[in-house]
Amino acid sequence: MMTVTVSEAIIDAGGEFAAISASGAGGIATFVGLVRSDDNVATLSLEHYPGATEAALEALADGAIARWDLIDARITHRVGDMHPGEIVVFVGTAARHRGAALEACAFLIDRLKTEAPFWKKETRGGATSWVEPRDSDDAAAARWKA
Amino acid sequence: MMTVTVSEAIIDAGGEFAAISASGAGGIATFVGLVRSDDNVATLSLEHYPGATEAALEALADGAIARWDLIDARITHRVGDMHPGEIVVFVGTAARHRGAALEACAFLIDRLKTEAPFWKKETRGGATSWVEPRDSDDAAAARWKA
Amino acid sequence: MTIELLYFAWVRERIGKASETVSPPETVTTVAQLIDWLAADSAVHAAAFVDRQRLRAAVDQVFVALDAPLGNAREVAIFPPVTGG
Amino acid sequence: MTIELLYFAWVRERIGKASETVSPPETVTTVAQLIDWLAADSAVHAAAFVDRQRLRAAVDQVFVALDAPLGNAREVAIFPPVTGG
Repeated sequence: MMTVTVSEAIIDAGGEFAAISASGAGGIATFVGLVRSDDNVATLSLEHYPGATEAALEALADGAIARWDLIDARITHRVGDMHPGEIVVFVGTAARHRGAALEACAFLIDRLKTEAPFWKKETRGGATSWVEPRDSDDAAAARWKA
Repeated sequence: MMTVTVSEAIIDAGGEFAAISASGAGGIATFVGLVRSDDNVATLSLEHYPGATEAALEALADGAIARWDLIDARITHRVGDMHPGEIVVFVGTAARHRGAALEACAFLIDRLKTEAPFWKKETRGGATSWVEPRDSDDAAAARWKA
Repeated sequence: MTIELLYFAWVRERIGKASETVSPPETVTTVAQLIDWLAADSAVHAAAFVDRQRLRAAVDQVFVALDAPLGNAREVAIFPPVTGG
Repeated sequence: MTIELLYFAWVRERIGKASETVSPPETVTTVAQLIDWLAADSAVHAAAFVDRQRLRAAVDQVFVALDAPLGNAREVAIFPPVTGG
Protein backbone atom coordinates (compact mmCIF):
# COMPACT_ATOMS: atom_id res chain seq x y z
CA MET A 1 0.00 0.00 0.00
CA MET A 2 1.18 3.52 -0.69
CA THR A 3 -0.22 7.05 -0.61
CA VAL A 4 1.52 10.02 -2.21
CA THR A 5 0.02 13.50 -2.01
CA VAL A 6 1.34 16.87 -3.20
CA SER A 7 -0.93 19.78 -2.36
CA GLU A 8 -1.15 23.37 -1.15
CA ALA A 9 -3.33 22.28 1.78
CA ILE A 10 -2.03 22.57 5.35
CA ILE A 11 -0.76 19.15 6.49
CA ASP A 12 -2.54 17.71 9.52
CA ALA A 13 0.12 15.64 11.29
CA GLY A 14 -2.43 13.85 13.47
CA GLY A 15 -4.43 12.76 10.44
CA GLU A 16 -1.31 11.62 8.59
CA PHE A 17 -0.17 9.70 11.61
CA ALA A 18 -3.55 8.03 12.04
CA ALA A 19 -3.53 6.98 8.37
CA ILE A 20 -0.12 5.29 8.50
CA SER A 21 -0.94 3.68 11.87
CA ALA A 22 -4.06 2.03 10.50
CA SER A 23 -2.04 -0.62 8.65
CA GLY A 24 -1.91 -3.16 11.50
CA ALA A 25 1.90 -3.07 11.38
CA GLY A 26 4.12 -3.58 14.43
CA GLY A 27 6.33 -0.58 13.75
CA ILE A 28 5.59 2.88 12.41
CA ALA A 29 8.35 5.39 11.71
CA THR A 30 7.62 8.95 10.70
CA PHE A 31 9.55 12.05 9.81
CA VAL A 32 8.05 15.51 9.71
CA GLY A 33 9.89 18.50 8.28
CA LEU A 34 8.62 21.88 9.42
CA VAL A 35 9.38 25.49 8.58
CA ARG A 36 11.79 26.32 11.38
CA SER A 37 10.75 28.93 13.92
CA ASP A 38 14.31 29.89 14.85
CA ASP A 39 15.52 30.87 11.42
CA ASN A 40 13.93 34.28 10.77
CA VAL A 41 12.11 32.92 7.74
CA ALA A 42 8.81 34.75 7.31
CA THR A 43 7.58 32.76 4.31
CA LEU A 44 8.82 29.59 2.66
CA SER A 45 7.54 29.08 -0.90
CA LEU A 46 7.76 25.69 -2.51
CA GLU A 47 7.57 25.36 -6.27
CA HIS A 48 7.34 21.94 -7.91
CA TYR A 49 7.03 20.21 -11.28
CA PRO A 50 3.43 18.95 -11.37
CA GLY A 51 3.17 15.39 -12.57
CA ALA A 52 6.90 14.73 -12.40
CA THR A 53 6.87 15.33 -8.65
CA GLU A 54 4.17 12.78 -7.95
CA ALA A 55 5.88 10.28 -10.26
CA ALA A 56 9.23 10.78 -8.48
CA LEU A 57 7.66 10.32 -5.04
CA GLU A 58 5.75 7.22 -6.16
CA ALA A 59 8.94 5.73 -7.59
CA LEU A 60 10.74 6.38 -4.28
CA ALA A 61 7.91 4.82 -2.28
CA ASP A 62 7.78 1.80 -4.62
CA GLY A 63 11.52 1.30 -4.17
CA ALA A 64 11.29 1.51 -0.38
CA ILE A 65 8.33 -0.89 -0.22
CA ALA A 66 10.25 -3.47 -2.25
CA ARG A 67 13.59 -3.00 -0.47
CA TRP A 68 12.22 -3.14 3.10
CA ASP A 69 9.05 -5.19 2.55
CA LEU A 70 6.90 -2.37 3.91
CA ILE A 71 3.22 -2.82 4.72
CA ASP A 72 2.53 0.83 3.94
CA ALA A 73 4.34 4.02 2.95
CA ARG A 74 2.97 7.55 2.98
CA ILE A 75 4.48 10.75 1.60
CA THR A 76 2.59 14.02 1.92
CA HIS A 77 4.33 17.14 0.62
CA ARG A 78 3.06 20.66 0.72
CA VAL A 79 3.71 23.24 -2.00
CA GLY A 80 3.02 26.97 -2.21
CA ASP A 81 3.53 29.52 0.59
CA MET A 82 3.96 28.38 4.17
CA HIS A 83 5.02 29.85 7.51
CA PRO A 84 7.13 28.96 10.57
CA GLY A 85 5.81 25.95 12.47
CA GLU A 86 3.86 24.63 9.48
CA ILE A 87 4.62 21.20 8.09
CA VAL A 88 6.46 20.98 4.76
CA VAL A 89 6.61 17.21 4.46
CA PHE A 90 5.35 14.10 6.25
CA VAL A 91 6.94 10.71 5.58
CA GLY A 92 5.54 7.59 7.25
CA THR A 93 6.50 3.92 6.93
CA ALA A 94 4.84 0.83 8.39
CA ALA A 95 6.56 -2.53 8.70
CA ARG A 96 6.39 -5.71 10.74
CA HIS A 97 9.68 -4.84 12.43
CA ARG A 98 11.15 -1.57 13.58
CA GLY A 99 14.46 -1.70 11.70
CA ALA A 100 12.72 -1.80 8.34
CA ALA A 101 10.36 1.05 9.23
CA LEU A 102 13.15 3.28 10.58
CA GLU A 103 15.55 2.69 7.69
CA ALA A 104 12.90 3.11 5.02
CA CYS A 105 11.73 6.37 6.59
CA ALA A 106 15.27 7.81 6.60
CA PHE A 107 15.78 6.59 3.02
CA LEU A 108 12.61 8.27 1.77
CA ILE A 109 13.34 11.68 3.26
CA ASP A 110 17.02 11.60 2.21
CA ARG A 111 16.18 10.65 -1.37
CA LEU A 112 13.21 12.99 -1.58
CA LYS A 113 15.56 15.91 -0.85
CA THR A 114 17.71 15.16 -3.90
CA GLU A 115 15.40 13.38 -6.36
CA ALA A 116 12.01 15.06 -6.22
CA PRO A 117 11.56 18.29 -8.23
CA PHE A 118 10.88 20.80 -5.45
CA TRP A 119 12.49 24.23 -5.14
CA LYS A 120 12.44 26.35 -1.99
CA LYS A 121 12.35 30.14 -1.88
CA GLU A 122 12.75 31.92 1.46
CA THR A 123 11.61 35.37 2.45
CA ARG A 124 13.41 36.87 5.44
CA GLY A 125 13.54 40.52 6.40
CA GLY A 126 11.72 41.46 3.20
CA ALA A 127 14.39 39.83 0.98
CA THR A 128 13.58 36.77 -1.08
CA SER A 129 16.10 34.18 -2.27
CA TRP A 130 16.15 30.69 -3.70
CA VAL A 131 17.61 28.08 -1.34
CA GLU A 132 20.92 26.68 -2.59
CA PRO A 133 21.32 22.89 -2.74
CA ARG A 134 23.36 21.43 0.12
CA ASP A 135 26.23 18.98 -0.32
CA SER A 136 25.08 17.25 2.87
CA ASP A 137 21.81 16.35 1.14
CA ASP A 138 23.70 14.65 -1.69
CA ALA A 139 25.83 12.78 0.85
CA ALA A 140 22.76 11.66 2.80
CA ALA A 141 21.06 10.41 -0.36
CA ALA A 142 24.22 8.66 -1.58
CA ARG A 143 24.56 6.44 1.49
CA TRP A 144 21.52 4.44 0.34
CA LYS A 145 23.12 3.38 -2.97
CA ALA A 146 24.61 0.20 -1.48
CA MET B 1 13.89 19.35 27.05
CA MET B 2 12.80 15.79 27.70
CA THR B 3 9.65 13.95 28.74
CA VAL B 4 9.67 10.32 29.91
CA THR B 5 6.42 8.61 30.89
CA VAL B 6 5.73 5.00 31.94
CA SER B 7 2.07 4.27 32.57
CA GLU B 8 -0.79 1.81 32.12
CA ALA B 9 -2.81 4.45 30.25
CA ILE B 10 -3.61 3.98 26.57
CA ILE B 11 -1.13 6.01 24.49
CA ASP B 12 -2.70 8.68 22.28
CA ALA B 13 -0.39 8.93 19.27
CA GLY B 14 -1.89 12.23 18.12
CA GLY B 15 -1.30 13.82 21.49
CA GLU B 16 2.27 12.49 21.68
CA PHE B 17 2.94 13.76 18.20
CA ALA B 18 1.54 17.19 18.98
CA ALA B 19 3.73 17.42 22.09
CA ILE B 20 7.00 16.64 20.28
CA SER B 21 6.03 18.91 17.36
CA ALA B 22 5.54 21.92 19.65
CA SER B 23 9.30 22.42 20.03
CA GLY B 24 9.75 24.74 17.03
CA ALA B 25 12.32 22.31 15.57
CA GLY B 26 12.83 21.81 11.84
CA GLY B 27 12.77 18.02 11.98
CA ILE B 28 10.68 15.59 14.02
CA ALA B 29 11.28 11.85 13.88
CA THR B 30 9.02 9.39 15.63
CA PHE B 31 8.77 5.67 16.11
CA VAL B 32 5.68 3.90 17.36
CA GLY B 33 5.66 0.24 18.33
CA LEU B 34 2.26 -1.42 18.36
CA VAL B 35 0.90 -4.81 19.36
CA ARG B 36 0.83 -6.51 15.98
CA SER B 37 -2.54 -7.50 14.56
CA ASP B 38 -1.13 -10.27 12.37
CA ASP B 39 0.52 -12.31 15.09
CA ASN B 40 -2.38 -14.09 16.85
CA VAL B 41 -1.51 -12.37 20.11
CA ALA B 42 -4.68 -11.82 22.14
CA THR B 43 -3.01 -9.98 25.03
CA LEU B 44 0.45 -8.54 25.51
CA SER B 45 1.38 -7.92 29.16
CA LEU B 46 4.30 -5.67 30.00
CA GLU B 47 5.94 -5.89 33.39
CA HIS B 48 8.58 -3.36 34.44
CA TYR B 49 10.84 -2.34 37.34
CA PRO B 50 9.25 0.83 38.71
CA GLY B 51 11.76 3.57 39.36
CA ALA B 52 14.60 1.80 37.55
CA THR B 53 12.63 1.94 34.27
CA GLU B 54 12.12 5.68 34.39
CA ALA B 55 15.78 6.20 35.36
CA ALA B 56 16.95 4.03 32.45
CA LEU B 57 14.76 5.89 29.95
CA GLU B 58 15.84 9.29 31.27
CA ALA B 59 19.50 8.26 30.99
CA LEU B 60 18.92 7.16 27.38
CA ALA B 61 17.15 10.42 26.53
CA ASP B 62 19.91 12.47 28.20
CA GLY B 63 22.52 10.62 26.18
CA ALA B 64 20.66 11.19 22.91
CA ILE B 65 20.09 14.89 23.62
CA ALA B 66 23.81 15.39 24.27
CA ARG B 67 25.01 13.26 21.34
CA TRP B 68 22.71 14.75 18.69
CA ASP B 69 22.07 18.19 20.20
CA LEU B 70 18.33 17.55 20.29
CA ILE B 71 15.81 20.28 21.03
CA ASP B 72 13.41 17.77 22.58
CA ALA B 73 13.08 14.03 23.20
CA ARG B 74 9.98 12.16 24.27
CA ILE B 75 9.61 8.53 25.38
CA THR B 76 6.19 7.22 26.38
CA HIS B 77 5.98 3.54 27.31
CA ARG B 78 2.92 1.60 28.27
CA VAL B 79 2.90 -1.20 30.85
CA GLY B 80 0.22 -3.71 31.90
CA ASP B 81 -2.17 -5.55 29.59
CA MET B 82 -2.67 -4.40 26.01
CA HIS B 83 -4.27 -5.66 22.80
CA PRO B 84 -3.60 -5.81 19.05
CA GLY B 85 -3.41 -2.37 17.44
CA GLU B 86 -2.66 -0.61 20.72
CA ILE B 87 0.55 1.36 21.12
CA VAL B 88 3.31 -0.12 23.29
CA VAL B 89 5.84 2.67 22.94
CA PHE B 90 6.18 6.12 21.38
CA VAL B 91 9.61 7.68 20.78
CA GLY B 92 9.89 11.20 19.39
CA THR B 93 12.93 13.39 18.72
CA ALA B 94 13.12 17.02 17.63
CA ALA B 95 16.22 18.61 16.12
CA ARG B 96 17.23 21.48 13.87
CA HIS B 97 18.19 19.05 11.11
CA ARG B 98 16.67 15.79 9.97
CA GLY B 99 19.75 13.57 10.27
CA ALA B 100 20.04 14.20 13.99
CA ALA B 101 16.33 13.60 14.60
CA LEU B 102 16.27 10.36 12.57
CA GLU B 103 19.43 8.89 14.08
CA ALA B 104 18.52 9.79 17.64
CA CYS B 105 15.07 8.23 17.22
CA ALA B 106 16.55 4.94 15.95
CA PHE B 107 19.14 5.03 18.77
CA LEU B 108 16.49 5.47 21.46
CA ILE B 109 14.26 2.62 20.33
CA ASP B 110 17.21 0.25 19.73
CA ARG B 111 18.73 0.94 23.15
CA LEU B 112 15.40 0.94 24.93
CA LYS B 113 14.88 -2.66 23.75
CA THR B 114 18.04 -3.87 25.49
CA GLU B 115 18.61 -1.46 28.39
CA ALA B 116 15.25 -0.65 29.93
CA PRO B 117 13.78 -3.18 32.39
CA PHE B 118 10.63 -4.27 30.59
CA TRP B 119 9.47 -7.86 30.16
CA LYS B 120 6.81 -8.99 27.69
CA LYS B 121 4.37 -11.85 28.18
CA GLU B 122 2.15 -12.95 25.30
CA THR B 123 -1.16 -14.79 25.41
CA ARG B 124 -2.13 -16.59 22.21
CA GLY B 125 -4.68 -19.35 21.82
CA GLY B 126 -5.14 -19.45 25.60
CA ALA B 127 -1.45 -20.17 26.24
CA THR B 128 0.77 -17.61 27.95
CA SER B 129 4.54 -17.35 27.58
CA TRP B 130 7.34 -14.88 28.31
CA VAL B 131 8.93 -13.42 25.20
CA GLU B 132 12.53 -14.56 24.74
CA PRO B 133 15.20 -11.91 24.14
CA ARG B 134 16.27 -11.58 20.50
CA ASP B 135 19.87 -11.54 19.31
CA SER B 136 18.82 -9.01 16.67
CA ASP B 137 17.93 -6.55 19.44
CA ASP B 138 21.42 -6.84 20.93
CA ALA B 139 22.93 -6.33 17.48
CA ALA B 140 20.76 -3.26 16.84
CA ALA B 141 21.72 -1.72 20.17
CA ALA B 142 25.43 -2.50 19.70
CA ARG B 143 25.74 -0.52 16.45
CA TRP B 144 25.43 2.72 18.45
CA LYS B 145 28.54 2.04 20.57
CA ALA B 146 30.84 3.82 18.13
CA MET C 1 10.02 18.87 -33.99
CA THR C 2 7.80 20.85 -31.61
CA ILE C 3 8.85 20.85 -27.96
CA GLU C 4 7.02 22.21 -24.92
CA LEU C 5 9.65 23.85 -22.71
CA LEU C 6 9.08 24.21 -18.96
CA TYR C 7 11.17 26.38 -16.61
CA PHE C 8 11.22 26.24 -12.81
CA ALA C 9 12.50 28.30 -9.87
CA TRP C 10 15.11 30.98 -10.77
CA VAL C 11 15.38 29.70 -14.34
CA ARG C 12 11.67 30.50 -14.74
CA GLU C 13 12.13 33.90 -13.06
CA ARG C 14 15.11 34.87 -15.23
CA ILE C 15 13.46 33.82 -18.47
CA GLY C 16 10.26 35.54 -17.39
CA LYS C 17 7.91 32.73 -18.31
CA ALA C 18 7.01 29.27 -17.03
CA SER C 19 6.71 27.64 -20.45
CA GLU C 20 7.06 28.17 -24.18
CA THR C 21 6.70 26.07 -27.31
CA VAL C 22 9.70 25.90 -29.66
CA SER C 23 10.61 24.14 -32.92
CA PRO C 24 14.38 23.64 -32.98
CA PRO C 25 16.10 22.48 -36.20
CA GLU C 26 16.98 18.81 -36.68
CA THR C 27 20.64 19.52 -35.85
CA VAL C 28 19.58 20.03 -32.21
CA THR C 29 19.69 16.47 -30.83
CA THR C 30 20.63 16.85 -27.13
CA VAL C 31 19.43 18.92 -24.17
CA ALA C 32 22.74 20.83 -24.18
CA GLN C 33 22.32 21.67 -27.88
CA LEU C 34 18.77 22.82 -27.20
CA ILE C 35 20.08 25.15 -24.46
CA ASP C 36 22.77 26.51 -26.84
CA TRP C 37 20.19 27.06 -29.56
CA LEU C 38 17.86 28.93 -27.17
CA ALA C 39 20.75 31.09 -25.85
CA ALA C 40 22.02 31.95 -29.34
CA ASP C 41 18.92 33.95 -30.31
CA SER C 42 17.97 35.52 -26.98
CA ALA C 43 20.00 37.56 -24.49
CA VAL C 44 17.44 36.69 -21.80
CA HIS C 45 17.87 32.95 -22.35
CA ALA C 46 21.64 33.34 -22.60
CA ALA C 47 21.71 35.09 -19.21
CA ALA C 48 19.48 32.49 -17.58
CA PHE C 49 21.60 29.64 -18.92
CA VAL C 50 25.03 31.27 -18.39
CA ASP C 51 26.17 28.79 -15.73
CA ARG C 52 25.51 25.33 -17.19
CA GLN C 53 26.85 23.69 -14.00
CA ARG C 54 23.79 24.96 -12.18
CA LEU C 55 21.26 23.62 -14.68
CA ARG C 56 19.41 20.32 -14.53
CA ALA C 57 16.91 18.90 -17.02
CA ALA C 58 14.13 16.40 -17.54
CA VAL C 59 12.97 14.96 -20.87
CA ASP C 60 9.33 13.90 -20.87
CA GLN C 61 9.48 14.09 -17.04
CA VAL C 62 12.52 11.80 -16.76
CA PHE C 63 15.58 13.41 -15.13
CA VAL C 64 18.56 13.31 -17.50
CA ALA C 65 22.10 14.64 -17.87
CA LEU C 66 22.50 17.67 -20.14
CA ASP C 67 24.18 15.58 -22.82
CA ALA C 68 21.18 13.25 -23.02
CA PRO C 69 19.54 12.82 -26.44
CA LEU C 70 16.20 14.54 -27.02
CA GLY C 71 14.81 11.67 -29.08
CA ASN C 72 11.17 12.47 -29.87
CA ALA C 73 10.76 14.56 -26.72
CA ARG C 74 7.45 16.38 -26.36
CA GLU C 75 8.30 18.08 -23.03
CA VAL C 76 11.70 19.33 -21.84
CA ALA C 77 12.10 20.99 -18.43
CA ILE C 78 15.11 23.11 -17.45
CA PHE C 79 15.64 24.04 -13.79
CA PRO C 80 18.18 24.48 -10.96
CA PRO C 81 19.25 21.58 -8.68
CA VAL C 82 16.30 20.57 -6.48
CA THR C 83 16.04 21.78 -2.88
CA GLY C 84 12.88 20.16 -1.59
CA GLY C 85 11.70 18.28 1.47
CA MET D 1 23.13 -6.73 56.22
CA THR D 2 19.44 -6.51 55.30
CA ILE D 3 18.61 -6.60 51.60
CA GLU D 4 15.28 -6.05 49.85
CA LEU D 5 15.11 -8.58 47.02
CA LEU D 6 12.95 -7.91 43.95
CA TYR D 7 12.02 -10.49 41.31
CA PHE D 8 10.57 -9.83 37.87
CA ALA D 9 8.93 -11.76 35.03
CA TRP D 10 9.40 -15.55 35.11
CA VAL D 11 11.86 -15.31 38.04
CA ARG D 12 9.05 -13.72 40.05
CA GLU D 13 6.56 -16.36 38.89
CA ARG D 14 8.86 -19.29 39.73
CA ILE D 15 9.74 -17.98 43.17
CA GLY D 16 6.11 -17.16 43.78
CA LYS D 17 6.65 -13.68 45.15
CA ALA D 18 7.65 -10.25 43.86
CA SER D 19 9.87 -9.33 46.81
CA GLU D 20 11.33 -10.55 50.08
CA THR D 21 13.70 -9.20 52.71
CA VAL D 22 16.78 -11.28 53.54
CA SER D 23 19.82 -11.00 55.81
CA PRO D 24 22.69 -12.94 54.22
CA PRO D 25 25.91 -13.61 56.21
CA GLU D 26 28.97 -11.40 55.70
CA THR D 27 30.60 -14.08 53.55
CA VAL D 28 28.07 -13.21 50.81
CA THR D 29 29.75 -10.31 48.98
CA THR D 30 28.61 -10.61 45.33
CA VAL D 31 25.31 -11.01 43.51
CA ALA D 32 26.34 -14.52 42.41
CA GLN D 33 27.08 -15.50 46.03
CA LEU D 34 23.70 -14.10 47.06
CA ILE D 35 22.02 -16.27 44.43
CA ASP D 36 23.98 -19.33 45.63
CA TRP D 37 23.04 -18.61 49.24
CA LEU D 38 19.33 -18.24 48.36
CA ALA D 39 19.39 -21.47 46.31
CA ALA D 40 21.17 -23.48 49.01
CA ASP D 41 18.29 -23.29 51.48
CA SER D 42 15.27 -23.34 49.15
CA ALA D 43 14.34 -25.80 46.39
CA VAL D 44 12.04 -23.15 44.93
CA HIS D 45 14.86 -20.59 44.64
CA ALA D 46 17.24 -23.28 43.38
CA ALA D 47 14.77 -24.14 40.59
CA ALA D 48 14.21 -20.48 39.64
CA PHE D 49 17.96 -19.81 39.53
CA VAL D 50 19.03 -23.10 37.88
CA ASP D 51 20.21 -21.47 34.62
CA ARG D 52 22.50 -18.63 35.68
CA GLN D 53 23.08 -17.68 32.03
CA ARG D 54 19.49 -16.51 31.87
CA LEU D 55 19.67 -14.29 34.96
CA ARG D 56 20.39 -10.57 35.09
CA ALA D 57 20.65 -8.32 38.15
CA ALA D 58 20.55 -4.77 39.41
CA VAL D 59 22.05 -3.47 42.65
CA ASP D 60 20.27 -0.40 44.00
CA GLN D 61 18.65 -0.05 40.53
CA VAL D 62 21.98 -0.10 38.66
CA PHE D 63 22.36 -2.98 36.17
CA VAL D 64 25.40 -5.12 37.05
CA ALA D 65 27.09 -8.37 36.09
CA LEU D 66 26.44 -11.32 38.41
CA ASP D 67 29.97 -11.16 39.80
CA ALA D 68 29.49 -7.53 40.87
CA PRO D 69 30.07 -6.74 44.57
CA LEU D 70 27.02 -6.11 46.73
CA GLY D 71 28.71 -3.34 48.73
CA ASN D 72 26.13 -1.87 51.06
CA ALA D 73 23.25 -2.72 48.75
CA ARG D 74 19.77 -2.06 50.06
CA GLU D 75 17.90 -3.35 47.00
CA VAL D 76 18.90 -6.21 44.72
CA ALA D 77 16.73 -7.20 41.73
CA ILE D 78 17.03 -10.54 39.92
CA PHE D 79 15.30 -11.01 36.57
CA PRO D 80 15.55 -12.47 33.04
CA PRO D 81 17.08 -10.53 30.12
CA VAL D 82 14.83 -7.61 29.24
CA THR D 83 12.39 -7.83 26.29
CA GLY D 84 10.75 -4.42 26.19
CA GLY D 85 9.83 -1.77 23.66
